[in-house]
Amino acid sequence: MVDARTDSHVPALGGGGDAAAVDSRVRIGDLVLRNPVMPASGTFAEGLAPVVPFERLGALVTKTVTPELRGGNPTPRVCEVGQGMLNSIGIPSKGLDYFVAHTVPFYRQFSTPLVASISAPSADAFAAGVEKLAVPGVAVIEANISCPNIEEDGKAFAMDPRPTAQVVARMRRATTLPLWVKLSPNTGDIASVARAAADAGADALVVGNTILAMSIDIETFRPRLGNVMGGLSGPGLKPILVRMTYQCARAVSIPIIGCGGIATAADAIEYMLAGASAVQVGTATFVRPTAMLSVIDGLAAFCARKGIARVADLTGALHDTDMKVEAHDHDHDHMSEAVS
Amino acid sequence: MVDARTDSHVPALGGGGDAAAVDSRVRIGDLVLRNPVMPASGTFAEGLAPVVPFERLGALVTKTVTPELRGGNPTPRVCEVGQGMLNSIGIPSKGLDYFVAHTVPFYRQFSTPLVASISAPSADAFAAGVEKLAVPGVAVIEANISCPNIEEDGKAFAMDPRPTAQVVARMRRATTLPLWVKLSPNTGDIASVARAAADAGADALVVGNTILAMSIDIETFRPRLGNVMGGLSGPGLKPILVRMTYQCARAVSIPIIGCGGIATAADAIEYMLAGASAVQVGTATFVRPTAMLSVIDGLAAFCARKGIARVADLTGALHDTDMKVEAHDHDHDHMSEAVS
Amino acid sequence: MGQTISLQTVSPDDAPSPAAAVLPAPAADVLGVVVSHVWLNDEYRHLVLEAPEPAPLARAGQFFNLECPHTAEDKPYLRRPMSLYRADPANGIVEFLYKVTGVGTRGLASIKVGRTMRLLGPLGVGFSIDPAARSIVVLGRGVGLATLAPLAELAASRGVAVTAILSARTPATVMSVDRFAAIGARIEIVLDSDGSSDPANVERILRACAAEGRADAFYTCGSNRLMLLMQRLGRELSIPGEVALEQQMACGLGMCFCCVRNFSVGGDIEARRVCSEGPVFRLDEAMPW
Amino acid sequence: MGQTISLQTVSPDDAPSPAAAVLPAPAADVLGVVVSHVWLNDEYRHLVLEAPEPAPLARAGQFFNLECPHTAEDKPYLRRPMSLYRADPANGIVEFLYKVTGVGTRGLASIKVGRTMRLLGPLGVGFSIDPAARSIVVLGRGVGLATLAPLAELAASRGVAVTAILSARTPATVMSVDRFAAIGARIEIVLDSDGSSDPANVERILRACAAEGRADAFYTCGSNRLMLLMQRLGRELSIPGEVALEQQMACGLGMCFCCVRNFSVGGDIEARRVCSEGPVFRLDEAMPW
Ligand SMILES: Cc1cc2nc3c(=O)[nH]c(=O)nc-3n(C[C@H](O)[C@H](O)[C@H](O)COP(=O)(O)OP(=O)(O)OC[C@H]3O[C@@H](n4cnc5c(N)ncnc54)[C@H](O)[C@@H]3O)c2cc1C
Ligand SMILES: Cc1cc2nc3c(=O)[nH]c(=O)nc-3n(C[C@H](O)[C@H](O)[C@H](O)COP(=O)(O)OP(=O)(O)OC[C@H]3O[C@@H](n4cnc5c(N)ncnc54)[C@H](O)[C@@H]3O)c2cc1C
Ligand SMILES: Cc1cc2nc3c(=O)[nH]c(=O)nc-3n(C[C@H](O)[C@H](O)[C@H](O)COP(=O)(O)O)c2cc1C
Ligand SMILES: Cc1cc2nc3c(=O)[nH]c(=O)nc-3n(C[C@H](O)[C@H](O)[C@H](O)COP(=O)(O)O)c2cc1C
Ligand code: FES
Ligand code: FES
Repeated sequence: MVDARTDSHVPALGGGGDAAAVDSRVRIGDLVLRNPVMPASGTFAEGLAPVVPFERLGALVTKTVTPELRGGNPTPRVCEVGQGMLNSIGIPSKGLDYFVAHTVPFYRQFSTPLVASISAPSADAFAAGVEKLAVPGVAVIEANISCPNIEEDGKAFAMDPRPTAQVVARMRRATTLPLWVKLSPNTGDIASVARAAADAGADALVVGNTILAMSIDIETFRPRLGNVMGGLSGPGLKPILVRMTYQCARAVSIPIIGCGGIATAADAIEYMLAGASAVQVGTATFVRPTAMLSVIDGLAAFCARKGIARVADLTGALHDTDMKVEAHDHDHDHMSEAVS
Repeated sequence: MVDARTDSHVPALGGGGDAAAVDSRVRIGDLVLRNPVMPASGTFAEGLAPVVPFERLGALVTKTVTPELRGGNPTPRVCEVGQGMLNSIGIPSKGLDYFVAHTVPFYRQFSTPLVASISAPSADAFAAGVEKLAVPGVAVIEANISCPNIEEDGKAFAMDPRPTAQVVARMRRATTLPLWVKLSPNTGDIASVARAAADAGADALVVGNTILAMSIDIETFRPRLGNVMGGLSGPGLKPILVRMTYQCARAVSIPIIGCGGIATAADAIEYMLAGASAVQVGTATFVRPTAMLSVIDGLAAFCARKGIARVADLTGALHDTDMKVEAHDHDHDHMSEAVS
Repeated sequence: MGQTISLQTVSPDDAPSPAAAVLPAPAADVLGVVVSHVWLNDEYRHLVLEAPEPAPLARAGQFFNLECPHTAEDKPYLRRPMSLYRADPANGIVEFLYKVTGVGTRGLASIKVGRTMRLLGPLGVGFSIDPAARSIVVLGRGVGLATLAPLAELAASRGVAVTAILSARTPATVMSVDRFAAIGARIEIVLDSDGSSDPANVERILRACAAEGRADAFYTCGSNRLMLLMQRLGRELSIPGEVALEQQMACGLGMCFCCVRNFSVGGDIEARRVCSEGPVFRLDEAMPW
Repeated sequence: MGQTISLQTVSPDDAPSPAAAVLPAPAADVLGVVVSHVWLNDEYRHLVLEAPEPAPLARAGQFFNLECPHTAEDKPYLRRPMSLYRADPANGIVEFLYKVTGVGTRGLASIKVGRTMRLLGPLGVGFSIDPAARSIVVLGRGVGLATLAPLAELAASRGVAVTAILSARTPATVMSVDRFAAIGARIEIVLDSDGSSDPANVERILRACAAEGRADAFYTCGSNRLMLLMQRLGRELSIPGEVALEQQMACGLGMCFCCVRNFSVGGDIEARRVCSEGPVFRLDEAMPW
């Protein structure tokens, strides 16, 4: 039984070319990744090692760590909504000291660059945390700024350009490591937030995190998450976050890493055409633990079939400016059979 | 073949009660509707009359009309994305004069209250339009403020509290008709926008419009909509807009009309528990033209089974404050079989 | 435009009159039962449904919005529009002929005999035949021929002679020859495989029809190029015509404005909804797509 | 706690040692083929799969994360966790016994013999049996019995005697009696239908086991109340024990922290992941749910 959840239904993504000859490498600032595919923070950990060879991934991204010990949210922490899920994990964390002492060393056995995701309740705490992460084995810092800012009444940093600029600027001064900033879709103006992050010194943007959502059990009249609200992830995010990726890519000149509902190479290609230089796979790994491997292989196969030499050439290759012109250039009976 | 797209899979919504004895009426301000179910603007028109008896609906809502003639967006204007769709219709409009002369009279044959949806490029134009709608047959004005505000560089009114307050206040002075304000989910802080609209004199809020999204054809490298970006509608919106309904209901004391991905009575119940007094059904009507009728019947059947006398009692009936307490009160072996 | 036979003078029952275009069609969403569903070739399938009224009352050129089944691989969300291929009101039958192209039609292709499916219709404005017409020419390609077959039968039932020019890639993909043959149409098959589908050749055939007085009206469906050709000849030879158009749809009921196409009306460009103002439009006003 | 037989001294092959709890299990996502799939009663189904290694190497108390098929009505998105019911490494077989409760298990129930499905596992930390134990008591209810059946067999294979207290609503829903009988377990069936499942009665049986020296360790699964009862007696009588717990899951691999439960550890409350630190935990540390 073919399963629509993760198999690509794009007719024959591959075929008709030599996938091995395609150059899968992509560049994010000064860093060259062997391919553009990496896990999304919070959906990946040591436990995947027996199932997915970490050496095949473009990068490894840890669960967000906070400076201090944190407990996380009440259960249930997960519920299924159609073809997607809500989570309200919160950010349970053993703290940065534990992270540096135990988590980073585990990943040193792999040559794949490690991206350490960090969060904190204030710009100062973010900066202090970022300093602690300057240890061998950490290749990149990903700042998860979708978290509440205690200096702004608990509003998430990533909701507005100003707090985003402040926290990114503080982190920028605190580290020489590449600094990726992960944006939240829970904002009305992602392009302005993206510009603020880029201007404040981010090396790349991850677009983006989950969308705040809610589900109610109509039999019990109760929220289906212990925390009432939680983050929506999975396929339903894709059209929204492809749009945000597109808007951000037009707003800034630093690389964008697309994230949200990516399960297949076709999904990844959509993000790359919209302007992403790399992609993160989250919830799809829960549904098909080897999803990232299929995305990697599918990208190369697609490029081979299309005669595209480098996967990186997909980035921003969308034809979006010439729409109306070409609609008339083309003699395409696109609704029916063309007279040859 | 049962179809999961529109049939409810909540085990037996109805049964075990007399649905006919349930009072389906709901109150939105001074207006009493025979039931809480109405179409969403832009997904309903005269063409549905042969398929759905308009006298059975709670209200009728027109496609948004603009003061002036407008052409709408280039085609393709629609594309399917998973279990949902994108549209970039734009707001083609024959203008308010045509609307008052032709559309309103058509609906006068029905006793169901007519909600006239209006949009305009400035607060003044909104106010002038609202004045023109003070004609017999128009029971309510629904202001679609998700449109670009020419005085704010094309940013939609509904993105921020300030322009929302301005435009609503202007309209409020221009009409004595009930004024519903339809919010956009493309904002980071829907509760503040809701408060702004309520404080400026809205009689009810519709939560909400489509979410801006994008889809790319990876074979042609082109956007799948002629307008590049468009609005996402359908089931995928539900968890996001249920959350926004919940947030708005806690932020304001005027009624909320929930909208987004409602296809079944179960969906409508979720919105009502979250705080909605009524609901709008949009895209589901395309998939199943009689969807609104199933929602109406299903609501009554559900209340009958649950021993709830009035559908209106569902509004805000969510148990959300006592989560942790009850988790321990209950001796529920909820994961397995309970010892009786 | 100086048309000798005006489309404004057609009989009321099948006229695309302003009234018909504005008033909702008497459509209903009914449950049909599949009584036959066969492959005609690698790509085309013929679907026969038993369905309650008003479905079997559909007229040539009208269409239905079909709820396509989900399969493990394909989960079409919106309905898919399909032209009426044949309606048999006496036996409560409606038929469709479709090409399997994507998610929706693959889903449709999965439905088995005996299963039910929902169909919304009949929708839209069908073809009209001027009562003064004696002889018409229908020109179609691919599945477009499926749309023209019931028109040819309607014409024949009124004693109007039909010339059917059937264009296809290969002999295997010429649709409905039997239907056209059964009503005694003069049939011209033009193929890509032997070069006869070349527009120049089709033009030669059309001009011959006109010269022989067998072209009181033109009808076309299924190809942009053939539509343009027929439109040009229609204008030149003052032959009125109709074209059945397609556009992505959502509601099928004139509500959503997804399905607009531009038309050239007295020098102006006007957007019209294919589902409710069409899908059959005046040939002279159609624009290439 | 003064336990006479400590769970810290178990043999390494099945120990829930800190190492085992931290190191990833040797899981793989494999494709199994359904070789049998029958209804045991109105609610319970027994699924037998032929699957490549490491699946059939699973141990009692471990589980798999199953990709449940979609049907026209039910489209489960996430996987569903299911305990191992039986593993037969020699023949490459893994078996599950499950209750049809919702979207996922309805989807699972639709799979036909001969079809394939993906299963991720073996996952988590299974039961441990102290090498010094001679006689254990397993107490389960509902599908919880399915989780205990392979434990009873593991015990028997080591010469450990088993008393199995099987709780159910009615005689028809007592699971796996044959499995327990086959290894010569002393079987006590307690039912809601005759009142024998009353906690007071179960307590009497457990105390009798302890008094007769047949309770070197307690094991339970499937009921909060029975867990609390066994925990209380275990503390009172200094009998160590283990409990197999459940929690909503997403990844099954210890990555997402969806599946935490609280445990009482030396006076502190500690959250642990059921999927990777369990699903089998020390009975004395478990908390009611
Ligand atoms: C009035 C009308 C009558 C039609 N009659 C027939 C017929 O008799 N036989 C036949 O084979 N085809 C007919 N078509 C075309 C048919 O609707 C499309 O082939 C079909 O929708 C393709 O859907 P898909 O999901 O299989 O293909 P995809 O290409 O995967 O479709 C993707 C999306 O585009 C839309 N779409 C694609 N092509 C069309 C199209 N031509 N028209 C409208 N929407 C489209 C679909 O609705 C879908 O949302 C007709 C179209 C219209 C508008
Ligand atoms: C380690 C483990 C082993 C299990 N072993 C068995 C077994 O051998 N036999 C058996 O019948 N059941 C077992 N269960 C329970 C089984 O996983 C649930 O009954 C099943 O997930 C219900 O899914 P559903 O979609 O059919 O039901 P629904 O109630 O519709 O599920 C809704 C959601 O809740 C989650 N969920 C519901 N109940 C549970 C649960 N108890 N545990 C985890 N998630 C849940 C589902 O994943 C889903 O996301 C086990 C659970 C765990 C955690
Ligand atoms: C269970 C779960 C936990 C997550 N935890 C984090 C986290 O700790 N930090 C973070 O930046 N994002 C976190 N996310 C968000 C993901 O990294 C990702 O941005 C989001 O899920 C969208 O991608 P997807 O649709 O591919 O899952 C989490 C998501 C899920 C589902
Ligand atoms: C084709 C289409 C056209 C729409 N046009 C309008 C409109 O003119 N005015 C408006 O306020 N909302 C419009 N909407 C938004 C809907 O009213 C509704 O808010 C949205 O689709 C979410 O509901 P749904 O998921 O039930 O469709 C339109 C939606 C669709 C799909
Ligand atoms: S398809 Fe909705 S107006 Fe034509
Ligand atoms: S299910 Fe993901 S950590 Fe347990």
